[in-house]
Amino acid sequence: MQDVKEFRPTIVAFCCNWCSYAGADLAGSSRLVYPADVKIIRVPCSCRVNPLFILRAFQRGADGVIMAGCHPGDCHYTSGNYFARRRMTLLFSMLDYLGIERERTRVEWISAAEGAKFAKTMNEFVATVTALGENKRLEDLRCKK
Amino acid sequence: MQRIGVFICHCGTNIAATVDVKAVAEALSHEPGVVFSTDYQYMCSESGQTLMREAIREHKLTGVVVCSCSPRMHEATFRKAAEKEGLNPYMVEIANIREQVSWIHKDMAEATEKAVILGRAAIAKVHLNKPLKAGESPVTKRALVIGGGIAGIQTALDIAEAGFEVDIVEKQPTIGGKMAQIDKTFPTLDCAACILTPKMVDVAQNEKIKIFSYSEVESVKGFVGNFKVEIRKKARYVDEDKCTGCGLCTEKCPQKKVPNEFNMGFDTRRAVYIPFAQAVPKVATIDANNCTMMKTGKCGLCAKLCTAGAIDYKQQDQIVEREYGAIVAATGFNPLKPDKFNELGYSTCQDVVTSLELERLMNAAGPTAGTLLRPSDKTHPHTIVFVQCVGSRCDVENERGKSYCSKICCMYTAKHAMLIREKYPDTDVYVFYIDVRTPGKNFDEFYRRAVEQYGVHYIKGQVGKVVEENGTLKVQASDLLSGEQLHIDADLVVLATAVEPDKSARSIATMLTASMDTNDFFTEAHAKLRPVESPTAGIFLSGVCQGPKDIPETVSQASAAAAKVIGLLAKDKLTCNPCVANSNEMLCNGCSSCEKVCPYGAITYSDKEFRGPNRTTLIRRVATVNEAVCQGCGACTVACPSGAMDLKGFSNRQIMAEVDAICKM
Amino acid sequence: MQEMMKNRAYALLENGTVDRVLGWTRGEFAYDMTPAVFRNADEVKNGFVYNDFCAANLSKYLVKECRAGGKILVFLKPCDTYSFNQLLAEHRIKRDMIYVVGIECFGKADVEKIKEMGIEGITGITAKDGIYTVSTIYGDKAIKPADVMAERCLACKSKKHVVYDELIGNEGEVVEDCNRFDMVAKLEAMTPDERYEFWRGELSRCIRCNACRNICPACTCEQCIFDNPNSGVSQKAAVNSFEENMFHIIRAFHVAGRCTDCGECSRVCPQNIPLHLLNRKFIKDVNTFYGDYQAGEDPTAKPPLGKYEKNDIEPGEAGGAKE
Amino acid sequence: MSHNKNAAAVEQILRSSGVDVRKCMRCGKCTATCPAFDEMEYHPHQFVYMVEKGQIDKLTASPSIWRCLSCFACMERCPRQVEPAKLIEAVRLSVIREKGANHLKPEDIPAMLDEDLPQQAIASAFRKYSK
Repeated sequence: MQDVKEFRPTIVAFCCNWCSYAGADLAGSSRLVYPADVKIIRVPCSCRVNPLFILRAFQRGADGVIMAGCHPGDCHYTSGNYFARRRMTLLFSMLDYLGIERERTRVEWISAAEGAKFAKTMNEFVATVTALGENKRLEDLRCKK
Repeated sequence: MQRIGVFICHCGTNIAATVDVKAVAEALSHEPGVVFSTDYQYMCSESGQTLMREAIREHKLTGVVVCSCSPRMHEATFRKAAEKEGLNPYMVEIANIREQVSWIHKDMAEATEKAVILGRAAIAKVHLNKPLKAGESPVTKRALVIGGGIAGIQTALDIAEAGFEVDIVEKQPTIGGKMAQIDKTFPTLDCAACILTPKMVDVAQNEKIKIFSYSEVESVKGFVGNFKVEIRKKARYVDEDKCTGCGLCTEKCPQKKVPNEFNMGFDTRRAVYIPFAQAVPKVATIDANNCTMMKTGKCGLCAKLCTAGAIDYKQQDQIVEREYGAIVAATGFNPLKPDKFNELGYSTCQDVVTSLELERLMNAAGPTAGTLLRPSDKTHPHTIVFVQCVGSRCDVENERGKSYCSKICCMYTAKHAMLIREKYPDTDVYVFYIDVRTPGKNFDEFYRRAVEQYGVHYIKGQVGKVVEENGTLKVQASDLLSGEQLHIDADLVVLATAVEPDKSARSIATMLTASMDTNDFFTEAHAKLRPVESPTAGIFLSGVCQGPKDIPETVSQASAAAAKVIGLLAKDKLTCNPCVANSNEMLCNGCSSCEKVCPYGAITYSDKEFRGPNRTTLIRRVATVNEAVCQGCGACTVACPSGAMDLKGFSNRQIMAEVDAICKM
Repeated sequence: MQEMMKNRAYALLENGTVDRVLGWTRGEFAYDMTPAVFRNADEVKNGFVYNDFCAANLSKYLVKECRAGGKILVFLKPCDTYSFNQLLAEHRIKRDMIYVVGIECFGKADVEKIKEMGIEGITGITAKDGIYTVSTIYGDKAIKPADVMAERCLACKSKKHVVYDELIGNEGEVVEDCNRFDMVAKLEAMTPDERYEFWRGELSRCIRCNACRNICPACTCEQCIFDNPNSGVSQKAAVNSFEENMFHIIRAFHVAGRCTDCGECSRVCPQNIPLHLLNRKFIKDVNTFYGDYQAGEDPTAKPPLGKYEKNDIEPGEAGGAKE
Repeated sequence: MSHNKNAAAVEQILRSSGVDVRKCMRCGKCTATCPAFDEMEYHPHQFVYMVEKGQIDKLTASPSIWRCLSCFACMERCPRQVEPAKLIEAVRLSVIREKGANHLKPEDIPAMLDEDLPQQAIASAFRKYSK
């Protein structure tokens, strides 16, 4: 188990290719620092994010999962993020209902121009999840080495 | 099992300074399936690509992972290189260790660890990658230009010149845009109308160009090469085909008191009007809000006068559906209304005007026939103060203005100052500036002429207060170089107001699914390398809608956009994105959940025969994806409960493999 | 009631309207009424049973029956008709292959409740004049139906059929104040820790027998992702705490906006896990966030996850439960 | 600014004022606006510039800090949200605090009152002359 070492969370960020992933690129090219705990997975659109992926991440030991997409109305595919918004609203509400800390999940709309927002969001989210500590309620212990 | 090659790019020192590239190559070489792992200074260079190609050949690689910059940068480069070596391009994946690692992390150990994890995730994905083949879709050989200002005009003319059809949609009754309102142009001082109106006529006469004036884009469907656009032709109550533009109605209409927007409200027009003499199309428009006939049903004078019988009070808005292969946004700008700057007195003093208003006050076709007179008492102003950067270069938190430099104000103010001093040598002209910005061919020379030849007083400082006292504008300003506070009695104050994108741009961007920045300027696909394209395929940008620009720049960008459009329309077929949805018919329930979330109508259903148990056959309703129409968003894959619908290149298993690789600690 | 139904079945088989009948028959135990297909009048005569223990929702069986061809008579209780409509909306069944006879329902008995009363060794149950007579190997016992009515029937949302070709008995009304969300609201009012403990207590009993999924009229996938070795999430058994959580969350999500709240999942759960509380949470959230929606009420309505509003609530704003 | 010998004083002023002097684009609108211009040795834009340059001693010695009316016109008009008035106030406070005493006490007020004096001026005076 964890020793006295400072707790560093594992955070999975699903970013849509057109806005948020580009926002992350902009954060990078602007040299805006955010913790290395965040690992980005590129998806074509926020509507590609299956609740299964989010649960899978938690099951495999993620401490927080964030989904970032284009601002509502700006979806590259017109409506993808609207559907994603409904799905995530319901999923997160369910996780909350099961007693899983609400702060471990987050949805943020980040445009390609918002590198600063990307970095700020990730910094905040890492701080929040770090404060919550290790995710115990959602992980599958078999997958832990 | 795949045979995977891993290539770690140093990107000079961009990556190598923060990530221990050798350690990453070493760590990833032990991953399952990795048969080759190396690092190199510049993977995207010719020799880097050669290195990759040789490795593909020598090690019989079936998959490639490049740990380098963002896939948005060089994914295509590496995929092309792999393809040349006979490897399916979609067997190449990128781990972004520059934007997501080296540029944002400082600690080498931490950055290296993250780079390894991202590399592992990409390897895990490649294990599940399958060779993909791109389909093709046809191209509608017609372009739509939204906006009929100089940007839209130039783009349309260039596209038409190449032999393709172009439609211009302009919301005003005439094309011409802002340039039509301008008096002279810098730095040559030729008359704007003299260079613009011939182009407008060219547009009108070009057989390939169709103008939808007084029209707006209502909806946009489809995708690159195959857009379907609904255009709302607003009722102008005049039959465009019948109206000869004789102008009789516009002279006789009894409703004379409508503020003339073309002259910035300095004079009036009739309820039926043609915005200006050289309007294209030269067709009258009835302004229903002011027309007595439309409001009360009594009058009808214009209909009686019109010998062509063009007046039609019962005309309705009309929706026209047209198909296009490419769309150009040329929605232009408006000057910021400076009414939030109370201290500058725009809302309270008639003689405080914006620069565009000054253009009309100086234009020979303007309300004063070109004689510069104060709006308040119609006298000659003798002392004129220009204020630069009104609403430009404000802090992002400042709600009164914009954070950007509007770029054109320094030059047009020099032009105004020069023209005034030329025409009225007895006038004192002061220009209060923060910086004078004149990068451009012959621009600084132009500004120096205003100072040296025309004696314009350029003062480094700003105006803090303008108040009117007995018809004089008391201007309080700072002169930073002399350390003085100046008090000038001025007759006219001209505000160089910021440019801002036209209000309609936001909703048009939404329809086009083109992205915008926080200032509502359209975002380009790449700030340096693809400046006239939107990230959305098939959408191009022309003029100020992309960022502040002067006329020469607008025209060059307009032609550049046209060149891009021509390049697209010249193709008979487009290669589609092969990362599209596909339905596994064995798993499909035919429940229609996917169809409901598809924005493109790419999913259809049919009854198909399947083999049932015990040699029976059964008929099931299953989904089929039209791969030419599908754009690969993946909405359907999540709507599908059975997992029958999956996305090529971003499959459920691929994404879960990435998740697993990232979470495996 | 049973006789009226049998008579209609005879008549419809006789005149060729249908070629078989989907109803219930006696299973292993006296209280175990199980769905069955009857191919002729004789089978109906000998096997067809209808009583207060015929709880099973027959809609789902029509998916298979529709593939067999011919035309089938089905008896549907009011709540079953919602499932029927939902299956129609999803093209899982064919309306013209089915003859629906709606049957009046006063609520079904839950044999577990009888057992809880300490009644054991049940050999038969008869109903007469509003009293159940339970025969056991220890003698007969009389009980009141109201005392043993199934939980889901106590919170019945509608006694009105949303679809039928003909009706036996009287048509009921939609129950406006059915209080079916009371328990969900109670859970929402708890602290996250309390909720976590509650659900851990419930879901940890799951043995992944898949009964809930197999009975669910919304779970009619050709192959469930949890059974598909290619899906990457197929699981053979629950090994620890999150396995079953994930299964139940995903199952609830897959039926979100489609679940008609028929309650079959909880009825068949051998571990008595209140699975319907997961589905009801989604139904309640959908109603709260996106406006009232009852799956199966109108087969032409767009499901809540298949549409959107531009000003939908943001995931972060959806309070749902107390912090 | 660490190389500056007045680094500590600058740091103190920046911290107590909350002003980011680097945001200034030297447009001079603050000074153009300042109604006390003629009274002041150093003007609002110079405060910003001089704090950035570390010339705190000149500012604390200048009568300018007592002449500023605290009318906040410079703050209101600044396009870059630099807020010179806050900076001037911070310099002023650093002087008052050093001397350890208020320059204006409530009991002094009645003697100074005059009919035309706006109440705002009294509030402003306290702001200027008291800790």
